Amino acid sequence: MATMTPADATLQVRTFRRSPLSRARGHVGALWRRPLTQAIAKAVLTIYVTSTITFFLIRLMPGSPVELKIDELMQNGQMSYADAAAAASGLFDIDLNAPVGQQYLEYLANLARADLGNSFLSQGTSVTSIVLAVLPWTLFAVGTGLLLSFVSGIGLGLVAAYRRNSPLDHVVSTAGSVISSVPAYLIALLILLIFGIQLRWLPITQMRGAFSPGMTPGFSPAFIGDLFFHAALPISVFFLTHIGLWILSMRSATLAALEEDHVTVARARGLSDGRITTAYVGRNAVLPLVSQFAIAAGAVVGGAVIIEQIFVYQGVGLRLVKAVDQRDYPVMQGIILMTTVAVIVANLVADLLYSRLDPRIGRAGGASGT
Amino acid sequence: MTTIAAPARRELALPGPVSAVIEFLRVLSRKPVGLAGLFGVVFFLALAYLAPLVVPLQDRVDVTAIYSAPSFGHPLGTDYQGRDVLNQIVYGGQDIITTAILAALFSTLIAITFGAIAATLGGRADVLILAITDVALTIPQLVLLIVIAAIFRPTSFISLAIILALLQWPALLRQIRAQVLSLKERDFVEAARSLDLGLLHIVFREMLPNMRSYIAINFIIAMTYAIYAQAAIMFLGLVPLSGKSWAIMLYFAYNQGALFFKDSFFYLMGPIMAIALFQLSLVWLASGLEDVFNPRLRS
Amino acid sequence: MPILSVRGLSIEYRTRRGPIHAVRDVSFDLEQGETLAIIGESGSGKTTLAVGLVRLSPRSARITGGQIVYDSGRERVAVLELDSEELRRFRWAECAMVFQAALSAFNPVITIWEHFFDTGRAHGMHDRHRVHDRARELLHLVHLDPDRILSAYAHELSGGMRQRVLIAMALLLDPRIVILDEPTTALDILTQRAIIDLLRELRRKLHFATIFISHDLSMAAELADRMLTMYAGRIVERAGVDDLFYRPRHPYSIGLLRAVPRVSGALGSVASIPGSPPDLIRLPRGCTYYPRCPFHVDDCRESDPPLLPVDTPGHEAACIRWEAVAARIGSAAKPVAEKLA
Amino acid sequence: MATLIELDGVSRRYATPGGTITAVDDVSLALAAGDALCIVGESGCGKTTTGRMLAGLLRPTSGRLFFEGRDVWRTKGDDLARFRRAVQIVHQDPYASLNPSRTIAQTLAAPLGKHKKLHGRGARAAMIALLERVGLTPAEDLLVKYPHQLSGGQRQRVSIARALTVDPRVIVADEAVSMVDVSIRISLLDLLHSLSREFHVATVLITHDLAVARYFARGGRIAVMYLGRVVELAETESLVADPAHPYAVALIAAIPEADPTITRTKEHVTLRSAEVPSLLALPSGCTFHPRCPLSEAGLCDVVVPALEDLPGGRSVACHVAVRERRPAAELLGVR
Repeated sequence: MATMTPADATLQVRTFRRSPLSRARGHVGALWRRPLTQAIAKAVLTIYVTSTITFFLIRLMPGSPVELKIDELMQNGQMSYADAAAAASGLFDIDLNAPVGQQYLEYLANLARADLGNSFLSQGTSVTSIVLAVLPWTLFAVGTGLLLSFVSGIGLGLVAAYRRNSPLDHVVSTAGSVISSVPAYLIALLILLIFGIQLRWLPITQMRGAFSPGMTPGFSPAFIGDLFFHAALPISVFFLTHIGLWILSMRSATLAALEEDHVTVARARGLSDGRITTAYVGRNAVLPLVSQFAIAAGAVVGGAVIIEQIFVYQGVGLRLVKAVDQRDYPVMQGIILMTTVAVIVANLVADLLYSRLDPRIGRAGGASGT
Repeated sequence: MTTIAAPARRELALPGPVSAVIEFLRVLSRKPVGLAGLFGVVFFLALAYLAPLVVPLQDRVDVTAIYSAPSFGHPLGTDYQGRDVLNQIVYGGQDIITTAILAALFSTLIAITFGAIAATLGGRADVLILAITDVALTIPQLVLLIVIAAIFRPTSFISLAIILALLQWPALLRQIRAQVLSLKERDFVEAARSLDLGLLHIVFREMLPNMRSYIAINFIIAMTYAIYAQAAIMFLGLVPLSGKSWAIMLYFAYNQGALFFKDSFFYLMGPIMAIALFQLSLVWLASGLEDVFNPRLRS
Repeated sequence: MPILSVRGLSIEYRTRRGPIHAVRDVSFDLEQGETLAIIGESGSGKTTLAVGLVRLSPRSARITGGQIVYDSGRERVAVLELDSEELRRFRWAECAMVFQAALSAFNPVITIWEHFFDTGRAHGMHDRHRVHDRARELLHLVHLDPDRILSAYAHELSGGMRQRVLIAMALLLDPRIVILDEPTTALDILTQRAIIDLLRELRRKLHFATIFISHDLSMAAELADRMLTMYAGRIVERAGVDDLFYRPRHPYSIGLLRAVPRVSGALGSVASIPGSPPDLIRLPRGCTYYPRCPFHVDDCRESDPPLLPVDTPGHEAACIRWEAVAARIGSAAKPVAEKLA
Repeated sequence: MATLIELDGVSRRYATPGGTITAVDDVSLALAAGDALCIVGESGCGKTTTGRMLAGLLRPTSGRLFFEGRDVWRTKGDDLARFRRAVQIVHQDPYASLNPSRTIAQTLAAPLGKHKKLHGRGARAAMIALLERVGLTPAEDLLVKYPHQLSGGQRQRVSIARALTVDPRVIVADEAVSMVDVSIRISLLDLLHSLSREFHVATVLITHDLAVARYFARGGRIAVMYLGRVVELAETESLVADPAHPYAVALIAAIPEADPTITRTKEHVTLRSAEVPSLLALPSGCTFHPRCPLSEAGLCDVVVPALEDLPGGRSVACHVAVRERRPAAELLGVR
């Protein structure tokens, strides 16, 4: 139809979908529409795509990594080209002369066994073990900072919304917007500059690393205290850079929640202000922030790279920069993949939590008619 | 346009765009944060694009004036080679801002094109575009950017802008798609279809004008992401460092060990404040715009 | 002795352009067990008035004058002077409210049972079993299945069910006054009928007094004992239900009555009210209905008339031309639209 | 009179997460030029879907739409475009039906320019004439305004003026007065009504309010819908005074009237069930049978009643009413 607008086309597509097949498709559809199934399918797809991207990224790079490695070995190790070539291809664990399709399949097969190959530099060390050795520290710092900022930001946002247009609200909201607009690494630099160098309040060199040399890892109070001492600076930065986001989001979510009719009805029912604030306003306002929390977690894992670099904190970020400096491609690949998985897990948890917290999700009633 | 001899009576006898700008400033002036943001953005744009035309470049090394504190001659102090920091700030804005604008432009174009396609076509195209977007949203973007930058080492600001744009379109695409979807269902769009006004009219006259403000705000937000990300990879030294940019200043200030000289405080503060204040201006301008375009506040 | 007595109540909204005079100098009494209907177009101030009675007005609203006295049977309470804790205890226990949008009246993330228990607990009923038994009893009374309802969330119920639940909850603490704000507007006709019949039945059994806010005249015709017509924030007519429908004396009441066609009987002369309501920020001098009024004379521009007693007992209209109106309408028990045909 | 537009046995089904919903089931309606028809029913009865199919905005899952004898969904190109313009819709929500970023002049100028090649002075004169036609004066002042500067009633009039820019033959008004103030509803209904009288535009008003339907469709017809089907179609006065289908009887008896004596003495029909069945699980046979006091086991719960003609120009879809040849009100004992 010549004059059919795209909207008509949509209608038509929907109409034609009503084939005899649709009943059978309906069951698959019902399963597919289950939130958990969908989330898991999405997670698998994401991991697959991420690994594919990284696989081809490295093969698309100008100048093959093997050639680079051969050059390097020839220069540094005084090897002959043949020796260097042999050593280099051994490092890659995959035959770079094989057709790309075959390499790709092997890569995926290894991936399915959680085998990400070996590091270029520390021979025999698997990428998985390298990433797993640093990931917990990042997750610890990021998680703690984010959680603290979430809890305090929500409190402050709630108070600011309740006292809207008061001096307190103006101070809190402005501070929130200032601090969340400044890039995290600049805040980290400012902390170092002001409190570490100029005022010398912080023993910044001692605070480096994930824990002090000579400490025995374990659940002793001393060790845990030491952990927090070393993670204090990254945690503060993650805290500072996110608290603004939570203040502003919670403030507007609370303002919206306060406008809801059911809050007025709750007041008419004579409920106490405390009960209304917690069960009718606060709770409903926090709900949408839960999924925002997961997205923030994803962004912060990425942002952690520079923060760790600045504070010399032994996490994924520091390791990534090291791998980049050394052109250790398998490690780079592994870190992208593992951080993606971390984000996916955070998303999954948030989705599940959200559908548990909000009865409207997952328990949806019948669809309405006309 | 086929509109008749433009609305006969208007309060101001000024051409449309001028009175629109005046109206815009009038509404924005009720929102101090937005106005401050606008001034900040205008100031930095002038600093980056106009000031270099007036101020001569001073990159003479002066070993006698390393890390000097702000003075009349050097209002923001000097660097590790005794060069004037203010002068570097003036010359270091253009590249970083141009890259940010280009990146925002590219990502907005991608988001509008594919977001609108997904929303108007629906069906498989929608499912596919949405799936790609979801995946792209999940990968930690800065990590991927670092790896891409390390592998490709973009040298021109255009290639850097393209890489940045390729990473930051997904969030905007989702929003554009949602907007178009809701606009598509609006009664006035249906009326336009009924009146047989044609697809071009519907898209450019009915839908887009209602998304202008939205796109403008998101363009500004996209710029802040682009500045954040490019300064990050430059700070890590992943981009071949040539030319002048606040981010490259930051890299040198940090990596010349300046951090451990107490005197270098002002040298580091220069680029830090330039980036931070520009970011803040952008965010405030965006939040001001949000209020301006909110019909509730337009009486 | 009226159970609720309102004197000279005025409520304003603050806006950038100036105060909106939403309710102006409103006085009325509500007798024990009676149903008082307040009718008017949107913007007439009827909802502001209803919400103001329990001091639930939004932040931008301010009560600028008047008093509200509630007679609990033991003591007389000045509602506007209650402190926040006294006010909290007054709400719902003495004066409950059934709102228009029953879906949004419930917190979507907690169950109906929690709504009942929260309400009970706020008024000293801490015994779960007692609240539970009472809730079940009330849900039976509104013809709902308690087992199904109490564990449900609001979005799982139909519009009619939600409205019944809200009515049941309004009765939890045996209030002496129930304010109904457009209780059936969003409902289908058959559901509406069931709610009307339910309200009538409950009122007979429980003897509470009702203030009924509606723009729907037929609902008022069904339920009201007495009626108030509001226009531009003021009460312009006060009459028994038959007097208002058959013998209105204010031209605005006539306008409203003519604007509603009927399904049964003759259509009569149906017509809209010309013009639009005045700007509540810049009120004109004189009678606010003057520009739309077919009966107006020059004197109407002089001052806004007070409520004047008219030819039928217990009936007042704020119109200096009420006699001319009476001459045109007469006193027969026939709808206005038919009389004007 | 010759049929102008006709729905012939149209149905519309939707796939939803819970299963397939039949919003409209085998509905046939025909209008001649100048006809006034009201489609009445409760929420979920399919009246809006029917109206949208009539306006060609929604393609029926099955059945056909004829305009001037042509099957609309088989026409292409210019013919389809001509049909689109010939049928215009007036929406329910006056705040959503006009583009907030376009002035009234811009809104009206686009169709005038595109379809009538009117520009500049000519377009301006045409716009002023249209606005005056729909009762908006002074029209010059309105042209430069944006929708948010108008009242709900004014916007609805502008919507009607916009529909008139393309000289429609059919106007479908979907709950067009339910969101405007009571005091001005009648004048809007009068305006719509006058279009069918003066310009022979066929007008269809979709409403849940029988009183509004009765007023608008005086001299025309009313179709009562229940759960996707037309259960009764009759001339307005005979339907209102003497409904034949048990559902129509119950509906009319239930309506509160703005007359205390009548409304308090009206006899109501007690239905067998207050629950409206879910569209996902429609009852077998006559969809009204689980609630209908006249329902006969073995007949009403098995056989779907067809819309059959009764004397007096009415059609009813009810086994019992058609067999007894008496209005259901008598059978139900409400009089």
